[in-house]
Amino acid sequence: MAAESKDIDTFDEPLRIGGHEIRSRLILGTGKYIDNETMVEAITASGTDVVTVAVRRVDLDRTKEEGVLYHLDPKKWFLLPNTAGCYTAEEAVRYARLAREAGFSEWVKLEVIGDQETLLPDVEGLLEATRTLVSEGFKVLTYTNEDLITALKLEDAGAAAVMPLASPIGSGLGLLNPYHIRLIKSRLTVPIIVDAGVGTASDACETMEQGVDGILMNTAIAAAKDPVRMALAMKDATRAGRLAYLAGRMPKREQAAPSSPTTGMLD
Amino acid sequence: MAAESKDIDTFDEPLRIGGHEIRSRLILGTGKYIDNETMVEAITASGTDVVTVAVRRVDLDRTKEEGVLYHLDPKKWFLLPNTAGCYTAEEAVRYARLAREAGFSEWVKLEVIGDQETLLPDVEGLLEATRTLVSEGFKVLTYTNEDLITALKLEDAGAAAVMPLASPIGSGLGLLNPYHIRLIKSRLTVPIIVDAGVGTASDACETMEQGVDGILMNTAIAAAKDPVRMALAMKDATRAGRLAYLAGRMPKREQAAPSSPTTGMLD
Amino acid sequence: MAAESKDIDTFDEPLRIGGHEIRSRLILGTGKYIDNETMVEAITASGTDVVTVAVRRVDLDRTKEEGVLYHLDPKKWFLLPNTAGCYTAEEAVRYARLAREAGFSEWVKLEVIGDQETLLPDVEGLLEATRTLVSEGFKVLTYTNEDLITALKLEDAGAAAVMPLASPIGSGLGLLNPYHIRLIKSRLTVPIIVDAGVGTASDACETMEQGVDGILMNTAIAAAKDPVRMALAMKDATRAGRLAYLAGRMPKREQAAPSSPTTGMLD
Amino acid sequence: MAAESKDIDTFDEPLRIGGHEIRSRLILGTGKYIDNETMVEAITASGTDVVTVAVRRVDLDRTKEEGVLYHLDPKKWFLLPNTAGCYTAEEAVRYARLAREAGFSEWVKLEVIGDQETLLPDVEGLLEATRTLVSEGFKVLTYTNEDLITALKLEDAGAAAVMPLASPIGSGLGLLNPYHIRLIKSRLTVPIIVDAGVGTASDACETMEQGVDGILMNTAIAAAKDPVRMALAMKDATRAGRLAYLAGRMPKREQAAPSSPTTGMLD
Amino acid sequence: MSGDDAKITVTINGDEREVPAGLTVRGLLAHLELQEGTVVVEWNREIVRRDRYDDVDVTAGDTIELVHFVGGG
Amino acid sequence: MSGDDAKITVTINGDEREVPAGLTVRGLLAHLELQEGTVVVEWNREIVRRDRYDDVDVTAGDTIELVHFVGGG
Amino acid sequence: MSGDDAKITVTINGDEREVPAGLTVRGLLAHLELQEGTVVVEWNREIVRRDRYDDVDVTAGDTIELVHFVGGG
Amino acid sequence: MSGDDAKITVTINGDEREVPAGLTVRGLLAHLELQEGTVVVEWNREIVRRDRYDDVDVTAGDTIELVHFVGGG
Repeated sequence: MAAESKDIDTFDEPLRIGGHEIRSRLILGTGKYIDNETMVEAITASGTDVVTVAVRRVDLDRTKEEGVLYHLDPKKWFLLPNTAGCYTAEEAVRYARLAREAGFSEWVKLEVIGDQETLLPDVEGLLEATRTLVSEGFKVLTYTNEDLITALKLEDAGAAAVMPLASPIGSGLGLLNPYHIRLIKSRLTVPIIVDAGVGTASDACETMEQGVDGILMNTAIAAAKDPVRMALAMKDATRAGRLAYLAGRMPKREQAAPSSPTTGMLD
Repeated sequence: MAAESKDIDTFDEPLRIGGHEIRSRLILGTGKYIDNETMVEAITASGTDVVTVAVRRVDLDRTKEEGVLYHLDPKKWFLLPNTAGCYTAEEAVRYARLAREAGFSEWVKLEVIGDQETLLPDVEGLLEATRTLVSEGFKVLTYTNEDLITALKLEDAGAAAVMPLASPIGSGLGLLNPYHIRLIKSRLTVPIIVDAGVGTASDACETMEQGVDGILMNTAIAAAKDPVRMALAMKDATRAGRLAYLAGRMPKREQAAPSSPTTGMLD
Repeated sequence: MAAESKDIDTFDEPLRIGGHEIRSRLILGTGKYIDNETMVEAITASGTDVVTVAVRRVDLDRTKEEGVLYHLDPKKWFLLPNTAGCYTAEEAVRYARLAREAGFSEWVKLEVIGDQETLLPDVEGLLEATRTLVSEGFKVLTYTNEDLITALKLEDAGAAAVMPLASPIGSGLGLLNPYHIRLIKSRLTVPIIVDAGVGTASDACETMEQGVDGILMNTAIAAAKDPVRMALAMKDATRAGRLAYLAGRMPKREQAAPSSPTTGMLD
Repeated sequence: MAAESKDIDTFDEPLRIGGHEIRSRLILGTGKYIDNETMVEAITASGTDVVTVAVRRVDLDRTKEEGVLYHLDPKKWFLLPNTAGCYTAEEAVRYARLAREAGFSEWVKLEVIGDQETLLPDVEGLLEATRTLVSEGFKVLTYTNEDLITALKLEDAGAAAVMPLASPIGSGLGLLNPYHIRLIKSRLTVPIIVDAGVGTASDACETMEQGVDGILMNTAIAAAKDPVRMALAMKDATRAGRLAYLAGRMPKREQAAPSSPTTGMLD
Repeated sequence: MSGDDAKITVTINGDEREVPAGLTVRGLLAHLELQEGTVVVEWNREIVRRDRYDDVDVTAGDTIELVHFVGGG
Repeated sequence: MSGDDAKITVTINGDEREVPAGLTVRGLLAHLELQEGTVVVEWNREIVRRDRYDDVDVTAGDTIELVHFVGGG
Repeated sequence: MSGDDAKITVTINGDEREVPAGLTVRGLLAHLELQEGTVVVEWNREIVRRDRYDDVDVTAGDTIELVHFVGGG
Repeated sequence: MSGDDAKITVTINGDEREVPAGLTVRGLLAHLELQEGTVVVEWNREIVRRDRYDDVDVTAGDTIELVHFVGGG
């Protein structure tokens, strides 16, 4: 991995969220894998430093193996609990507090869902929950929609990162609205991490080319025919998009321009 | 690079053109760089195995340093001469013969240009030149447009690879017509290498996701603000697109689908 | 216009908002025209029944000609006052009350802007102002963003119509997010009128093809080189998109299908 | 129709092909309709002046009703015979001669198909057939692909109009390559009529906005759920796109710009 | 001496103006040569219905907004 | 016996058919009950103008194509 | 007879369960064979810190939620 | 007087040049200080293989193209 590290060190700086430093700009969810072995292999291949987890009841009647901690070493990956499935600010706050109690950190990926069919966020609930959690010392990464105004309010409310969606959770429709994502990035100072909707590598690459700080994805890898190979593709694509953004692309031209000299031709 | 090689060996097979095996699916042009140092550094960063060169008159009045062989070691990179700037089959054949005489190989990237402003190919000239060169034992990689019918005829004519454009040479407009590129790939058996028009990393990634065998680019790297960083981005993007194609992307859904369990929620 | 009317009667039904019936599905703004003559000519050419107007201070020092009522006959067009330029719910409510006092109707196009640079709406302010105005008996047409959750809440709050944007006011970027517009249309029962962002005729046509009930535009016509001709184009495009939606488009096919018989060919 | 005519006369000039003048810029095919009544009704609703027909063997065993002339009055519509189904220049020339013998005109829509699956044209065959037919006094409207170079050669060969495809015949994929269509329009002097691939009204509108002179379609109307309503939509969309092109669209802006005055606000 | 030419200062549309003392709202509109039909009057933040134009007196220090419809989108 | 009912075999639109001997092209069209105006005749690969329908005799072994316009795009 | 086998009914993760009387939270986790490290305890809507597991008694009618981390996006 | 300094005119890469008489292709390359390995020689439209550099004489009026590889895409 020496070559890899050198690349990063030379060509990009780490992503900083709150005090935290993350080397990979790709964050992965841990849901929906056919089995835990595939999940761990894919997460490893992706080179991610941070994975999200959900808070759910212990199943008292099933084997204890189900807990994700039996498969993910908290020393190897930073575990970021989410509040997925919460439909009110109060509910989300309750889940966040329970997650913090597990004792890994005060970080939380905040979701307040507004509609079961689309899983789109309820921005009023997001703002209320963000204010509450920030006042309790949480570092809040907020999943939100593409609305700049809401994003600005979330930053004012103290969110550590704002995470607009590319398209609905699990849809794989890709970056539906690059304009608004660029807009949010251009106006906020906290890190912007695009969360949800990426379906394939070019979606991740194009998303990073908008200048955002990172991407969070789950289904695109877990539901690929070959999750491990797709994880590797996403690792490359995320870095490619980031480097292309930093490199500064060539200008588009409506006319062609030769790549070979037009002089020195034979008679 | 150990990790890299392992990845390739595990996750993709080399590209085969004619008898030749190529590990990187990215082919680079060597034109339009601000200086030779940047060119060599970018080519090295890209991980490419093959670079194209043009055939031009020696400038008898200038320093002999201009020849590209003073900068590119033929042992490190396979030199693929082109017939850029040729407007007739006869002219292209003449350049190809001169290129072969330089003694590196019988390979040639065939261009027969139909129009100075757009540098779009003249398909009648391409077919004539391909037939002639193949009969003389050349291995012909033909730059062409997105037309399936012409591509099929070029394959019949014995082309070793068919290279449809993504968009006009040097335009950076990206993959204008994915449908026709997929169509060509689905109907031909020789390798399909998309040549010209890629402007940034996501263009390369999206292009490889169509299932094509490789990409040839020049301006996207040479004219980037930071060519070396862009070369690295293109290396990652090309591999990402290839791996995503092989991995098999998730299906797109108009509805959302949760990434976290919907059961086990608290009361 | 006989033919025209017949078409409408035969091929589409009028748009109903609240109790009101509107024959044309195109609503026009009256701002930014080079002169009042062009405005009236364009509005006439567009075939619209409803035009929006703003509430502003009388200029006591300038000619009284500036009032839009000197140019637009309220008997010919339904005047829909807006609250453009308002940044809080309270301010918007104040403008709405003044507008109603002008005595034309209790209808208002509600805007609560959240940011001066993008003119994107403040959804919290929108919800508050909608609730207040509805309780005062206003018929509220609410300009909002593409967020389904906010749209659902606006409907619950009693909005007579919900008006998501195609892209930012005056940008002419067209329909950036057809997916979310379709989503809103599929989930709400009140009329959906896409407001802002349409730049040219095909934008209007594509927007109506999403199944929405109408379009409101201003700059696309006022800032066209030839506003009257563009107004006619928008009239046709809006109707074309509506009729195409009602007609039910052919299915897309990746393969070709001949339009002429494949039998009866000569030997 | 008085209003209609006035619009056209005021806002657009007729389309001129060879000596011929056509008022509608929409040309319709007559294939694939569920029945002849629907065909005639749709053609009438579309306002077209020209319809294409195919040349096929008389069915000696079936009722004589099948001939399209029993349904289409050549005095009402200009009948444009095509060479659909021909795979060689020789075959196409044979069909063209038979069509001319029917005695309506020397006009022919030339097709030389290169592949049964995609129905894409064989450009070598097109050029050969165009030269032959022009030398025999035909007025040749040539169906071709998006290749500028071929289009230029067809013009040189004497084609009365060049008809590049939007996407494959019967696919309904819409305008896959606006860039190349604009390119062809910008470089040729004969009329450019986009032929094949349009699927719905916004496709027609967007196509005309590229500045082309007309559109030829068949399946988009014949295979719509309600062909007559779609025909009306296509009539409006074609005219809308044409007028928008002539009107000159507003410039796109990344920033918003208010439509209402920013001055005269209350304290 | 008579009070006919007595003046008071009020704020109209954000600017301080001298107007004759003793005007009603209707009188003010006449004084400003504004056609009643097209203008809406807000007097000290309170909308004045047309049928009350004669009942409302303009007094020193009042804040009055006079608005109408202009072109807007 | 008379030749009135003599038959010859010709290929019309790809199928072999028996038709009365001694027909001209015009006679053939009448025999097939085809309305002249809408049909074009190709006789042994050569187009027959309407004004020559009486001059061209249909003889055994001829290959004849009878075409017209049908709906097409 | 002794109270050793006395039972109380509590609601755990939404289901009513009988558990031995007189358990602390720590005792309850042991009874349920749950490894402390990975579980978080909410007792009557109030989170119980690990260091208070011995101080909190489980009594009849308590509502207890036992949660942990599972895979999620 | 000797022919040593005799000159002939040939066209090289499109320009007329005076070169010493009696040169072979190899001699010409040496005269032009070109390194053989990197240059390809076309002599009167015919490619000269490296192994024939000594056999081909450069004579007055010859048209010679000397090409090599340069950067190109």
